[in-house]
Amino acid sequence: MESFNEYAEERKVTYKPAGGGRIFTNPDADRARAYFRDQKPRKLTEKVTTIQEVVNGLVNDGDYIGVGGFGANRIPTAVLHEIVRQKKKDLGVAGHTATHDFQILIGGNCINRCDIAYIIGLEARGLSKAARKAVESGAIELTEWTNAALTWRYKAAAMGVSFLPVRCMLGTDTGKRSAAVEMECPFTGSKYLAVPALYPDVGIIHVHRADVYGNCQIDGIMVADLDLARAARRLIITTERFVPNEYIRRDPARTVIPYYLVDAVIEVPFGSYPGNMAYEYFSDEEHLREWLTAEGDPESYASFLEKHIYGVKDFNGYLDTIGGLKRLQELRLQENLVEK
Amino acid sequence: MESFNEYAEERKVTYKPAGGGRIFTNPDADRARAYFRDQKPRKLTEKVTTIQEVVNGLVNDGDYIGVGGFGANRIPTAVLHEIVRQKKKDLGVAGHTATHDFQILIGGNCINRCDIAYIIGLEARGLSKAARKAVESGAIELTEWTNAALTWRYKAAAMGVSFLPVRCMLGTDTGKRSAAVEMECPFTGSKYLAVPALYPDVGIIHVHRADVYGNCQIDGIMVADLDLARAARRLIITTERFVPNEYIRRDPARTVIPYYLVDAVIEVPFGSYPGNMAYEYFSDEEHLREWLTAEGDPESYASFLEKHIYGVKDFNGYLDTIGGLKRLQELRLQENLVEK
Amino acid sequence: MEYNDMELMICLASRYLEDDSIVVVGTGAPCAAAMLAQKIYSPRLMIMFEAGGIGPLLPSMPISVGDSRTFYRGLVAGSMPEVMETCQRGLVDYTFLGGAQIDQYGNINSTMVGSEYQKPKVRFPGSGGANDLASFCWKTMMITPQDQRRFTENIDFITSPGYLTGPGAREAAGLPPGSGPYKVITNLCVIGFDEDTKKMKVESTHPGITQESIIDNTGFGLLWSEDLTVSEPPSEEELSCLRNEVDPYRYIIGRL
Amino acid sequence: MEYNDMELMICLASRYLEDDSIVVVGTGAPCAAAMLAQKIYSPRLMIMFEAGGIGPLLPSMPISVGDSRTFYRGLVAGSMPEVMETCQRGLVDYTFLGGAQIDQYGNINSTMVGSEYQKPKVRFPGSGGANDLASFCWKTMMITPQDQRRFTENIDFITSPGYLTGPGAREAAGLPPGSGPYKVITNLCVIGFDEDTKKMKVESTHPGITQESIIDNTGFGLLWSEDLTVSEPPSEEELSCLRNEVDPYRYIIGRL
Repeated sequence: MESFNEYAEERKVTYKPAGGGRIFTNPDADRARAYFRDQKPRKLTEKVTTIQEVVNGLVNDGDYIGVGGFGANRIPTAVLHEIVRQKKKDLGVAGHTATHDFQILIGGNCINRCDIAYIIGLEARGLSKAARKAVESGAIELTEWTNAALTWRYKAAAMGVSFLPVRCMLGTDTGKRSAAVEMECPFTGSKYLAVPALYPDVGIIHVHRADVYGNCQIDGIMVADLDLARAARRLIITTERFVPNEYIRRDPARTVIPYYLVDAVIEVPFGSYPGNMAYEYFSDEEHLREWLTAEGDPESYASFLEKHIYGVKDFNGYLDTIGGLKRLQELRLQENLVEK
Repeated sequence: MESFNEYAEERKVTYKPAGGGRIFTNPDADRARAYFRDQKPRKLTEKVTTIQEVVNGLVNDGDYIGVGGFGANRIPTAVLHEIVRQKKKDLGVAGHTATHDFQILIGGNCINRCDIAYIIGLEARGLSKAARKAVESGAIELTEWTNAALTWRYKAAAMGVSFLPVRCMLGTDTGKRSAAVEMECPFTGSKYLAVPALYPDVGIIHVHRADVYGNCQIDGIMVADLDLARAARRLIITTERFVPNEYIRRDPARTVIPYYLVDAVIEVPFGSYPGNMAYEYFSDEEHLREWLTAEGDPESYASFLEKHIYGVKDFNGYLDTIGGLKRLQELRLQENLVEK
Repeated sequence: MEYNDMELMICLASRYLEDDSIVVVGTGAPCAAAMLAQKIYSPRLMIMFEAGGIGPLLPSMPISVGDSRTFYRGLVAGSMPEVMETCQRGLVDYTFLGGAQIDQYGNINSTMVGSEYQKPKVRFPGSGGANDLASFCWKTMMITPQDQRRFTENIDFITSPGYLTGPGAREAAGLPPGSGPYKVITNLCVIGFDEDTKKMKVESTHPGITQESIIDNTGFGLLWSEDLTVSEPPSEEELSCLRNEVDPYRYIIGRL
Repeated sequence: MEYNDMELMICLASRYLEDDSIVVVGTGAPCAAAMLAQKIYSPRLMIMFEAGGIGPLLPSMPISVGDSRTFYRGLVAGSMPEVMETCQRGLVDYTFLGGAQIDQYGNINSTMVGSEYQKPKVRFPGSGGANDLASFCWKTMMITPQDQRRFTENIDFITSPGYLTGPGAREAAGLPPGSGPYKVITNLCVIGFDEDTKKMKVESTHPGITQESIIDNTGFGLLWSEDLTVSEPPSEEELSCLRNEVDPYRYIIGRL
């Protein structure tokens, strides 16, 4: 009978850095374990707070943050705006298709380092001049990755291991500007890149429904959020609406983020605005276009940010500046008239 | 600022077999890719067939099979009985908490090799004498693993890589009887065991609902089936009931196994009997007890198997031998009177 | 109040499960201990099952760690990788194991008895998730009857890691630092582990049990706590809850 | 019937997507090509988006590969790891990429122009999922305008792998054997890759386009197929479907 332990003898191999990029977060699984043991709130108690408090208490200057959703889809806008309003500095960011979320943080000059997969662009909407300028200036230290690599870096952390083997980035400059390490499979000898676990200091995720303990449901695609939620040292959840714990228990297969991963939960209706929230409201393409346009000129950019972020007290204040419930209902209709 | 590429220099390391077990399936990801490219049915066409045909056509003597569910919960009993009835020989089996499923295949003398995590036992119900005898006789070649290790071996295959690093089995005889390889993390230097990807020749999974193309929904826990479905070279689905494709499209977040993984789909109501099917029917503890008792004596064992498997034409015939719909309705009631 | 060995062990075990912690259990006595703890001491103890059930409102004793009761009105109906990864990530405080043999370092055998692996004298089911849980969870507990056969110097097969060969051995093997055996609860005594030697150390003897009988029923030398006490017997509250609410059909605790 | 460059490229691209195959696309022209293929040539072409949408009945052009249209009445609303792992596992036949520069081996730059990485002359968004898809999917296609600046001998940054330095280079780098660039569809011609050298080889020139003008718009030497033909222009059926059903608001195809 065939056997597949071809390489079952002890043998020497070489680990070789594929790239010269920096790893911004400690990939050590034991260090993360100790943190999770000591700091993760395993109490089934209410974790309801406010956006102001949570940003003040859980997001520190210099922290490395991971943002849920996909650029301008299911993003935790309220927390991002508050980070800008509270003038948080020197943040690191996981840039896996970071689009409008990245653009907001750039607006506040909050970022000094970034693991990149996709930044600057807003997909079909064009490019952010402000983000491009910030990145081209060299003010932001970059390590290059890919969407899959960043996803799997979260997954390594979520699995509780300090690395995973992957087959992307091989042979390219993307790999050379990453911090991956060339290695080979212990069984087949095939070449792999090892990517280091990514444990963000803070994960921020917007969901459709959560109970007051932080048990969360998400409708539609999950993007990379299941792994991000498990990888993050501290996890902030904003939710379209609170539901009773009884609602969660009615269909436990729908709980994608359990309470014991969650440090704080805040109800923020329309919380992904101006991003799309599946089954709830479409993205506000007009407002996003305005934002891109405003970036063309320093003065208009400053007054745009003043009007929508600095000059308002909170996220509800922001929603007022864009037309309030009337506009939001249009976006809800648009999401539901999708076949038109 | 702190950096974490401590080991970023090229360095020699040693891969050392942790155990002397055999790997029964080829972990090569490229070989699997070629198979999936050439053989996986990416056509969105009907894949409806019969249990007899599917076992005849897709299960060959010598194949390595992976069984979904968890021993006596959501197991594909109809396919397992048919394998016995068709006297398939020399099968390999992934024994991740294989209980009644293993017991059935032992009844037919179908197995000659097994990756073990948990076999022989039926959890709180006791031990299978027949299974124990078969294993103690040395007739079945064994490689030792754990539930997590087998789950992650499926996951490696599902991810498309030939190995994953894990932290179980270290320091134990379980590891020494496995086929894992000692290695270290390229970033932290921490010790890991590498486990090889497990691509079964055939995966067999029972689900709650599927359409005729093979898009599947499962209620309740998934056990290891999401990864098994993705790892299997050929995948057989049995389903409690067919639903229209339109039903699947109504809530795409519930599709846990997409059609392009599936080779054949057969409707088998009460298909997990005598196992538990969450929200549908409880396990038949009486029948399982009878089975265990029958194993105590060669004659009663033979006549038990004759009565329930060899002597009936198909799974519906089996259900008739245990009391038919009347008994099944009792089990449905029991599943729903759970608080009693 | 009278009680049997199983009731005694379950009641004692239940007292070690702190509130607001997470425990992964199997079926049988460990599950009974966790349910009892929830009802008396630790109402927010979170119970997980390795097949995927998380935080159920257990209506009755599961017969399988994968049956539908393990996620009945649960917080999550997850998967085996989900639970195992949660353990590997360091979020799970306690687990409970069983086994056929245990040594002084808390290493457990649930695989086989005999000297030849391919031809065992007796073959047991194997690790299942036991090795994983003993590797990943912070504190491993065990409920087991105590006798010379089970408590033996050289177990035939280390299925699940205790402290392996002693201090530093888990870490040297690559197992997560700070994890390991915590308590062994037997029909004779409660055993902890000595911080320096990582060997079993008796913490309390059960009412009516002499040190001699414990020594007689152990195949290796035991350490004895300087603060050796007599185990607090099951309270009336514990016993009545165990008998009436946790295991009314006496599946686990058997007849008196 | 008149048509513009974008319409031409989309129509040509749509013809290469075989029925009963799987394609991962982004927004824009590739998505339009896939939708057009579904409506005319390959009704069971399965479209996936890297953020998790699988097999939608696309009601209109998505504006993001993660917006709710990408899983509208879909077969699966999955996740990014689900899609990426399906690609890495070898189940995805086609992908479509864009980029700022491409070389003769089909290596693509979507990261930066300039010689100093930390101080780029122009910074682009980066790989996103492009490197992953070019690494994992069996056949990589590209839709791009053709000029000297884009089609260049030495691209400034290899974001996504084509055939790297030539025959055997992908395999030597560890990339999956048998995968790689398939077609490049430009406003001037359709380009394939020579089997022996893995260099670009023009397969058909578009109506009215001379070989000379193609050479003038390419920064490296091109191979020419022995069976060089003239590209079949968009049919009336293609154009009317593209204009009326796929992109009625002309977001992608623009004004004539």
